[in-house]
Formats: sequence, structure tokens, C-alpha cells
Amino acid sequence: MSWNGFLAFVKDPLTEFAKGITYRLDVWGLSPELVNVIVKLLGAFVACMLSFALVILTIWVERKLYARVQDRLGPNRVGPWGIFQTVPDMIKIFTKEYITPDGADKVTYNLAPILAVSAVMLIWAVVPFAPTFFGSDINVGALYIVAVGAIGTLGIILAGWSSNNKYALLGAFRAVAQMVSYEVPMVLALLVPVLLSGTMGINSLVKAQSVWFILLAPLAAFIFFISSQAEVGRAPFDLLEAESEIVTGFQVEYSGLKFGMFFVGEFLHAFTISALFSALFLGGWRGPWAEQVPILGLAYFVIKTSIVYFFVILLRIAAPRMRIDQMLNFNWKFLVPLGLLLVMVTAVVEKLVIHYYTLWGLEFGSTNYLILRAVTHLVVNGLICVGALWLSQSFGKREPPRFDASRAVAVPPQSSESTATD
Amino acid sequence: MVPLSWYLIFSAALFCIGLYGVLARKNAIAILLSIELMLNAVNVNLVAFWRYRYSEALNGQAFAVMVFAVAAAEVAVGLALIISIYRRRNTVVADDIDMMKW
Amino acid sequence: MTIEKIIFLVIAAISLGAALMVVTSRKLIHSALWLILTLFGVAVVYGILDAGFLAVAQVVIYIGAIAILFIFAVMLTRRANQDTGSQNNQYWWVAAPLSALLFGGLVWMMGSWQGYSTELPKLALEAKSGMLKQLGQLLVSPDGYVLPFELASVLLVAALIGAIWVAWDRK
Amino acid sequence: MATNTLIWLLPIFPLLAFFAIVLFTNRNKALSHTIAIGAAFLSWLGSMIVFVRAIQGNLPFEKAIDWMPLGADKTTHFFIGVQVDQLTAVTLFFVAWTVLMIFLYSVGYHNFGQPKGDHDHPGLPPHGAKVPDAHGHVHAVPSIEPMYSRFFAFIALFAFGMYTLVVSDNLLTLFVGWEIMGLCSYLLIGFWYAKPSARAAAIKAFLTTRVGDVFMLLGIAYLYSETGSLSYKVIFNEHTLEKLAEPAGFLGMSIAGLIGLLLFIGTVGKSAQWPLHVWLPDAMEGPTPVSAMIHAATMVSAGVYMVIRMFPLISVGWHEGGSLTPTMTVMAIIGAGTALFAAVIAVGQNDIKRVLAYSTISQLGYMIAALGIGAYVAAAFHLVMHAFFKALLFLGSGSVIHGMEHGVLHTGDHAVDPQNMFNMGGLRNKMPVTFLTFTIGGLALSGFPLVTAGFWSKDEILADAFGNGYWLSFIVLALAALLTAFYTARQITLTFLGEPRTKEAAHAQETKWTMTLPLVVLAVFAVAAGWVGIPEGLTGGAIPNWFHEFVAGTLAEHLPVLEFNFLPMLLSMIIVLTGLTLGWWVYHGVKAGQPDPLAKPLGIFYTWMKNKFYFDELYDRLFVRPAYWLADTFTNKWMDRGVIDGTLHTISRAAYALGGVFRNYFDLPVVNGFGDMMGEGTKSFGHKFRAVQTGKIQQYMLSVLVFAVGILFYYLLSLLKP
Repeated sequence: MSWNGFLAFVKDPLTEFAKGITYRLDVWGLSPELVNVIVKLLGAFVACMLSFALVILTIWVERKLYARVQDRLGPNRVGPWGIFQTVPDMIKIFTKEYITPDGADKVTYNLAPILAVSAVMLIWAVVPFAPTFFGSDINVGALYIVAVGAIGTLGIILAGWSSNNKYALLGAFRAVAQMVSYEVPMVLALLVPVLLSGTMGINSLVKAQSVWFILLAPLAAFIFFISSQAEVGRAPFDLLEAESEIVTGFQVEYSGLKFGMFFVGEFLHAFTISALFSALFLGGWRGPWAEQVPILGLAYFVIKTSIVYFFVILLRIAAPRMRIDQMLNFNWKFLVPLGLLLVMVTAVVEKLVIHYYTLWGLEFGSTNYLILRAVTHLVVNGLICVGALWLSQSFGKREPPRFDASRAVAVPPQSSESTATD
Repeated sequence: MVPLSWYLIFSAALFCIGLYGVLARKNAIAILLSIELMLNAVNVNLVAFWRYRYSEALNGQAFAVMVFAVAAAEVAVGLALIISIYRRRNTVVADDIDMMKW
Repeated sequence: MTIEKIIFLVIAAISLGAALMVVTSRKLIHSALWLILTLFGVAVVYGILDAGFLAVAQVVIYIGAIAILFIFAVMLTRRANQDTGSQNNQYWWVAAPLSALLFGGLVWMMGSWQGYSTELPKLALEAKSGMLKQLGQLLVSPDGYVLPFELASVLLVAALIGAIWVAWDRK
Repeated sequence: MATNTLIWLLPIFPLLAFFAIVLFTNRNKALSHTIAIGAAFLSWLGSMIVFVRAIQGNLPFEKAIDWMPLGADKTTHFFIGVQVDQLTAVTLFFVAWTVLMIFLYSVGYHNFGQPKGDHDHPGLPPHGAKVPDAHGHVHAVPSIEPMYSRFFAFIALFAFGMYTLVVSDNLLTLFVGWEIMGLCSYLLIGFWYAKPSARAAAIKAFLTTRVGDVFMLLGIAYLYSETGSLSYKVIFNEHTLEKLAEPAGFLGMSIAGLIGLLLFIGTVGKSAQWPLHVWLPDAMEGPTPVSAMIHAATMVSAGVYMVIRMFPLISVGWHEGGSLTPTMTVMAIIGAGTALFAAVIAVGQNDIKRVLAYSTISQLGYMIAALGIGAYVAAAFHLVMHAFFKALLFLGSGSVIHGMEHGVLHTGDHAVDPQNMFNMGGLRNKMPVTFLTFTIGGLALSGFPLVTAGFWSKDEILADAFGNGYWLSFIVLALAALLTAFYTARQITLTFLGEPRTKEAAHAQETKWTMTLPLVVLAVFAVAAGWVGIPEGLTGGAIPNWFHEFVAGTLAEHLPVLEFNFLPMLLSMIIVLTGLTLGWWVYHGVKAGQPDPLAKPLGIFYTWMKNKFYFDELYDRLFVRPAYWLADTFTNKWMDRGVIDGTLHTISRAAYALGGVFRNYFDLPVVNGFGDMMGEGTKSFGHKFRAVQTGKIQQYMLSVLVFAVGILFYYLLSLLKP
């Protein structure tokens, strides 16, 4: 292998690897489309495996962080800093007994966890890890994410329904209510980057972010973050598996690996969401020399994603669980209107920006143009934010106090008794 | 390449299956399901014809989008009706819902 | 027999089978699930037909919304639909041959039609993003479908309100 | 603002005020009169601006829009528009001033700010209210007019009509304004519609003026059919007038003459000339501001204005110093006659307002006569001056009446007529301002030499008559002048001089500023306005006769100022002074309850005077009764009930019988039988076949599908056939 070849490999190992395999298969004389299919399949396989491996790590990270925040040590026995703690857990889960409750709907009961995990996996198909390494840049990537989310919903509701159990069903209902309703603001928030970049393909979206979209559309990022948390169904939106009320909801009847799959699905989903967030709003793999050296792009992407993920975990640790009505109100009365407003305003502002700034001699795409555009969007977002806060402050319904605050907790003893004793 | 007629036959079959469902199923919800099948058959037709004969303009897809909207609306209202009927008469069997006869 | 054909045949077979299950399966929830499978198949067919947007939209709308609605409805009306016993009414024996007849008739009609293009026309716009853009513009351009589009939106709103009103438990 | 635009705006403000008040602010009295007066003020402002610009020259301002397409081709249009020439300018001047003043005056007159009456109700004049003061004494104070806002709405509309009429540049819009004013006069004279007399007066005024208007409309139509246009520009250019000059073949009059005569009859109705003068005195039933409005500012002036405006048409075929055309002769005769005749009647009246009413008639007669003898400028001059001092006089009389009513309220003796001059006397101490202004007005009316406006204008008319040698009219007008002076003196003497003849007069009280301010303003005009028209001959050209120069510019051919002659002026001075002194001398010593000193010497003639020469009774016999008879006995009893109803009844009976036959022998057996059969058939059919409607939707769909498939296969098989 020549030096240049080596350099190229270092720069972009995955592509080179794919090239190599393609070459091999061609040598074996397979039809090119078949080869294409095989290579894609391989890529998908690798991605899935990677994600599973990732989950092992993320679980540890999460537990560790949990422990630290709650002033505990957390896993610290297996391996350095207990980093392999997850492995025995896995083994435990694998070896557990599969229990299928009576009157359960076998097929769906077994189908549900698969759907739950595969839904998350499918998202990875459009996540661009590096300029050259992504499953596919289909032109409806953003929409695709939503669609796949729908499948996840399906899995959960099936789980709830099939495991003939009222708590499970309740959990499923809640889950569906939550997910279906939080899909709306998520889609709206997704639309904003789409508007700004003029494409739906995630990779092209990343390419378009010469300025990170979080600067152009912080509110959209905020909405996306919140609603994606709800999609994942973690705290503070974890009332579809509220242990304290409906005993871990839809998955109450699951055991062993099936339960584990839900578990994995959730963790992986959380991580995926952070990946998507970084791709949509933090400029994905963008960074110095990312185009020339794709491996750098991968690095950037991983770094950004992990930062976001860190915040996700912190949120989960910090925030208390919401009530279902609070959650739905927050969605329909705050996020959705705000999202709609954002979409419209962003569209208008972007149009005006393109029209006038080019009119004023800034040539399209130049640095000044980008800076001005970013500033404009930022200002508009700030205005909207202030307006929204003011509105919610002035018109939002106050929660009536759950208990009578005026009532004294401890009643002082009556002095009359003392007089009675004499 | 897949010939157009295959798509047409496919959609025709889908349509007829849906039709059978609409005519033969007892449960109103099942009827709605079958109607969805029929709508999909129509969509397949639209898209296939668009692809094979009018691929320069996207009218076929536009029509399909319209059909999506109609389907969504239809399902929403239909299910709402079924549920309210279920509340009042505690049945979802299409044949039991005949208060309007005579 | 190219790969495309194979894929299509497989998908078609799956969808039709699923469709049959939809209209025949005893448990309503199963028919709903089968329906989802059928819709998935149709989505894939769209994909084969280069209508990627429609494919995804199919998944979003049908599977993400409509199917979920169905499952909900099934759950809500669970008490009433006894999943045991025949799910067909008393005319199914009329309906079945009739549908078959119609299918035959349709096939016959297709056979009698001479409009089949012998080869798949190259897609005028190879850039798929371009297609999406064009579709969007077609939907909202005044000389395109803006009126039906708006009407559809009105229809949806009306359906939303109507559904709420109809299904509202006034008690 | 461009003058043309401004002119368009002038009528608009009052109209808007009218609608605003009627539609919105009806409940709020203060707002209503604010709106009305504001509108009047705006129009006044505009008029003043227009007037000033007019004085600065470059007249006429005109602006017309093509309003209505005519004929088959849509190219020719009927133009309507505005036009301001010298005549319009001066008219605008006095209209604006008097209207504004009257509006302001109405506020006080209708007791704005007073409490609501105890037993007032709409349609009656306010009876006053009893309010206890701090010490618990109950005082009777005047109460506010119940329909206050309504009044302002009406006079606003009135003003709109006048402004429209004045600024319009064609006869049609002029006629529109004319008719609007007719309506308003009806509404306002009958403002206290609960009083039968007011109702009667309103109807009388409306119908009488209508008689004139019909002829006027005829004239307009004739004019239009002759010239094909109604706008002054077109009518008054030379060759149109030449075309109109040819004989119409009617009493040897020219077409123009005939048209002029018809239009003039309109004026006779509007400006209450004999024989259509009867409505005007009764018009006193309305509130006094209305009287002022009708007699000074708008309505009657409108009549004269129209004739003056039409003078070029009327005077076709007449040249300065030439012989009069028939039309002008008629005008001269009627004018002079009316002047004298009305003056005579005025002498016999005791009601302070009626005297003024008749004096109005007679003064209008002056103008008409002046026009009749071709004294164009003099007529216009007198029109303006008369507007000022007559408005002043009416408002003054209103003020007097108000004071008297105050007295009436004080004594509580409602039997006393507060308008009867014999109940007054000595008011000069009670109401000084009114006294002074009224006196000034009266002197102006009688034409007190050298200071007052009336002198100059009237003198110009007399001088014209004299100078052109129309002796008859000169003598008649001179007599009228004498009488005018006489009854003016009589009025002033009876009202203000001497001692109070009644307790009410003793307790009369000066009215508040909203009423006195207009009096003062108008008094100023009543004196000063005349100085713009002093004949140059008198001052030897020191003061140019500005008015003559200005107004004469209206006409195409320039009217020469006829050479000055001292004789008529001296004559009129003598006449006036004689009349005044005579009047004072006769009436200064009248005691309470004493009859009119003239009654005995004049005898039967006095009763005739007092009863206005029985014209009302005459018309009652001649027209009213026959009309009633025609309506009631003939039309109603005989034609309608007898003939028409009779016919109808017979027909109906026949039809009824026929119907019975049809019913019994055709309808019941055949038609109903058929119908029932059909109905029953359908019903039984339905009974048999309703089993089909099972309410099972899938069955329906199934049947539909069966047919659908059938059709499909039919189609396919038809394809098979070669």
C-alpha cells in the first residue's frame, strides 16, 4: 500500500474500507447493483453493532453521572471505574427467563420490543457521522426521522396492548398521547433548519450550516430538544413508564432480553436524539479541515453529540416528572403555537434577508452576508422569545396550590388544659 | 424494469380486497380499515401512472397528497362517529346501526 | 428478471397477503397490524416508483397517525367487538365473488387497453431534491394545486373539529 | 386647498352633521349641537375663504364632473358641478354668516343647559320646569327642547340644501337643493307636530310651495328640451340665448320668456309672492330660528337667488332702458303688488313674528320688482342686506318672545300670548341688547337714511325704478316703503317703548349670550354691510360702489351704473322718516288692553288688513274644500266605493259562484280523486317496498356494486363486439 494510499486511508478509513470491499466483490464478479446492496448492508450492520456497543458505554456513563449527581460512587467494581459494569448486567438479562403473560397476544407481544429498537436503529440510517460516512442522504431525511419515530410509537402501543394488563395499557395510552402530540412541535422545529438550508437531507443540512443553526434558530433548537426528550420518554417526560404510578407502564410485563431491548432502545434513542440535535443545530461534523480529513469530522461529530448527550442526562437527573395534563398543556398551548410562529416568521425573515441583503450589495453566501443573516435571525428569535415569555407570564393559568398553605402544620397546645389541671 | 401493468394489477387487487372488506366485514372499524386499503390502491394507481406516463410534471404525486389528506380526515371523522355510536348503543357492528330505516 | 422485479413481486405479495389478512383476520387488532404491513408495502412501492416523498409521507401519515388511530379505536371499543365468532356479516358470500368478478373485470379492461409504455421513462429530474422542491411549488403555486391544497387544509381542520365534537362525551 | 375642492366641500359638512346626528349622536344633546355648529362653522370658514379668493378675482371658479351618460352613445354626459361667480360669492357670504349665527342662536333658543320639562313631551314646545333652589323655593324655569338633537339635524340638512343650491352650477342640482329645503321647511315648520296649527302650517307650506315647484320643474324640463343642458355656462352663452330668443308662440312670449315665467312661478311659491304668499305667515308656527332660517338665510332668499341667477334668461330681448319683456312685466307687477299688499297686511298684525313675516314678503316683493324692472344689482344687493337685517329681526323677535316666555313662566299665567305685541312694551330696560339690535334691524328694514344697509339697497331699487321711468312701480314701492317704515316703528314702539302692559312684560328678562351674540354680529352687518353699495354719485366717487362693480361682473354685458339722481334718495328719506315718526306717534301711548288705534279710523279696511284680506279663507273655498270634496265625496265615495268596488264585488260574486261550480263538479271528483289516488298508490307502493330499506349500509353498497359491475361488464362486452 503506497504512502498516499495510507494517507488516504488514515484520512477516511471507512470510505477506503468500503472501496476495498467493493473492489473485492467486483473481482468475484458480482453484478454492481448487488455489490452496492451488499456494501450498504455491511454499512448498516456496522452501524447497528456500533450503536449497541455505544449503548453499553452510555449506560455506564449515565449511571456514573447519576451517582455523581446524587453524591454516590456508582458502579466502581467491574473494570476501571466500573466501566464494564454493564457487561454482567447484560449477561444477567440474557440469562433471565422469558415470561409471556396469559391472554397476551403472542405475536405482537414479541414484535413490540423489536419495533422499539429497530425504530431507533432506522434513524441512524440518515445520521451523517462524517462528510463521507452516512447511511444515505435521502432528500426527505427530516421527514424520515419523524416517520421512524412513528414506528417507535407503534412498538410501544403494541407492547402495552399485547401484554394483557391494564397498567401496561394505561402506560401505552399515555405513551401514545405523549408521542403523537410531541411529534407536532418536533416536526415544526425540524422545519426551521429545513427552511434555513432549503433541503431535507440531513447531510446536506449539515453541509449548509456554515453558521450553526443554533445561532440562527435557538428557539427551534430549544423546541426540538424538549420535544425530542418527550419522544424518547425520559425524565421529565417519563410518565409513560412512571414507576411510581403505573409500574413502568407499557413494559411491565416484559422480562429478560425483551425488556432489555426496550431499555436499549430508550438509551440508544436518547443518544440518537443528541446526535440528531448536533447534526441539525450544531453543524454535525463541521469543523476545521473536516472536508479534507473526514476522520476529523467524525471526531467533531462525536464530541458535539456527547456534549449534547451530557445535557440530556443532566436534564433527566435534575428534572422532576410532569403530570400528564401539564405535559399536554405545555405541548399544545406553548410549544405548538410557538413552533408555528417560528416556522412562519423564519420563512418570512429568511426570504427578506435573501432579498434585501443581496439587494444591498452583500453577495450571497459571503461572510458578511452570513454574519448579518445570523444576527438578524438571532434578533428575531430573541424578540419572539421575549414575546412568548411575556404572553405566558400574563395569560398563562396559574396552578392552584395543591394544599392550603395558610394552615399551620403544628398546632400549639391549648393553655386551657394547664388551667384545668389545677 | 417493472412494467406498468403489474402496478395496475397490484392496485386493482388491493382495491378489490378492500372492497370485499368493506362489504363483508361486520365491524365498522374493519370497514374503515378496508376503505383505507381502497384509498391506497387508488394512490398506487395515481403514482404508477404518473411515473410511467406523465413523469415530467408531478400532478400524480400532488393528487396522491390530496388523497392522503382526505384519508386522514375521513378516518378521523369515521372513528369519531364509531366511538360515539359505541358510547350510545354499545355496538360497533355496522348492521346494528340501522336506526334510520323506515 | 431483474432485482427490481423480484423486489416488487416480493413486496406486492407481502402487501396483498397482508391486505387479505386485514379483511379476514378474526382479531381486529391484528387486522390493524396487517393493515400497517400493507401500508408499509405500499410505501415501498412508492419508493420503487421514485416517489420517495410519498413513501415517507405514507409512513408518517398512515402508520404514524391513521394506524395509531385505528388501534386506539379498537382499544376503546374493545368490549363490544367480540373477537370470537365470525367477523363477516351474512352477505360475505355475495361480496367475495362480486369482488373477484370486479377484479377480473378490471384486469380484463387493462388487458384491453393499449397504452403501456414499453420502457420506463427516464425521470426528467434526476435530482430527487429537485423533485421535492417541484412538488412543493406545484402544491402552492397558483397555477398548480394551491386551491385544492388549501381546501384540503380546510377539510382537515373541519374534520378535526368535527371529530372532537362528535366523539365528545357530553356527560 | 384648491378652491374648487373647497367649494365641493361646502355643502358636505352640514350633510355629514345631519347623518351623524340622526344616526349616532341622537341621544347626546351637547354632542349633537356641537357637531351641527361645528359643521356650520366649517362651511362658514370655507365660504369665507372662497369669498376672499373670489374678491381677489379670477372668477368664476367652476368644476364639473360628468355624472350621467346620456343617450345611446355614452360619450355625452350630464354634467353636475359647482360654480362660484360674483353673485354666488356674495350669496355665500350672507348665507354662511346667517346660517352660522342661527345655529348658534338655536342653542340658546332651545334652552340648552336647562332641566328637562316636568310635563314636556316630543312634538310640543317646552312648558318649563319647576326646580327648587337652595332655600326650597320652587322656581319655574324654561325647560330644554325635548327633540333638541332632531332640531339640529334638520337645520343642518336645511343648510346643506341651501349650500347645494348656492354653489351648484346647473339648474338640476339647484332644484335638488331647492326641494331639500322644501322638505326641511315642512319638517321644521311642523317641528312641534303635536300642535294642530303647526301640522296645518307645515302641510300648507309644503303644498303651496309645491304648486310653484311643479311649474319650475316644467320650466326646467322645457329649458332642457330646448338647450339640451342645464348648466349655466351652456345656457347663458350668447347663441343659446339667441336661440331661446325666438318666439314660443304663447302670448307672444319668447321661449326664454316662457321658461323664465315658469321658473319665476317657482320663485313665487318659494319666495311667497302673491298669490302663493299664504304659507309664509303660518310658517311662524315653527321655532323662531326656523323662521329666521326660512325668511332670511335660506329658503325665500333661495327663490330670489334663483330668479337673479336666471336673470340673463329672463331678460332675453331686453336692453338697459328698453321696453320690458312680458315676463319682466309680470315680475314687476307681481313684485310691486306684493310689496305694497304685504306691507298693508303687516300693519294690521299684532303677532310680532307675523309682522316680520309679512315684511319679508313685501321686501321680497321689492327684489322681484327690482328684477322686473331690470335692476339686477339692486335686487342682489337688497337680497343680501335683507338677509342680514331680517335674520337679525327674527332672532331679535325670538329673543323678545323668549324674554316674554320667561315672564310667563314667572307669573304662571299661560293664557298670555308671549308673541302678541300688545302684551309687551317697555322691554327696552328689560332686554337692552335685544332692544338695541332689534332697533338697528328695524331701522335697516325701514331703510333709515344714510347709516343703515336697508337704506342703500332699497334706495338703489327706488332709484332704478325712478331713473328708468317706471313710475307705477316707483310709486307703489315708495308707498310700500312708507308702510314699511310705519309698521316697523309700530313694532318697535309697541314692543320696547312705553311702559310694560302686562306683568309678563314687566318680568321679561334678557336672554343669554348664545342668543344675544348672533344679534350683535348681525346688527353690525345690518349697518355696515350697506356701505359696500353706496352710489358713487353721492360721494362723488370717493367711495367706489364696490358691490355694483363686483356683482355686475356676473352678467355677460356690463350693466351701466345709471347716473346718480338726488330726487329719489330725498324722496325715500322723506318717506322713511315720515313713516317712522307716524308709526311712533300713533302707537307711543298705547295703554294695556287698549285696541289698535288704527282700528277705529280705518274701520272695515282694518279688519280686512287684520284678516290678511281673507286670502286664506278664499283659498280654502277655492282649493282646499273642493280638494277635500273631490277626495272624499267624489273619489272615495262615488268612484272608489261605488264604481270600482261595485264592479269588483259583482265580478267577485260571479267568480265565487263559478268557483263553487268548478269545485263541486270538477275539483273534488276529478282532481282530488286523481290526487288521492296517486297518494294512496304511492303509499301502498311504499308499504310494499319499504322492506328493501333495511338500514344496513353494506346491503346498499352491495346492490350498488352489483350494478356497477354489471355496467363494467356491459362495457367490456361491448368492447368485444367488432
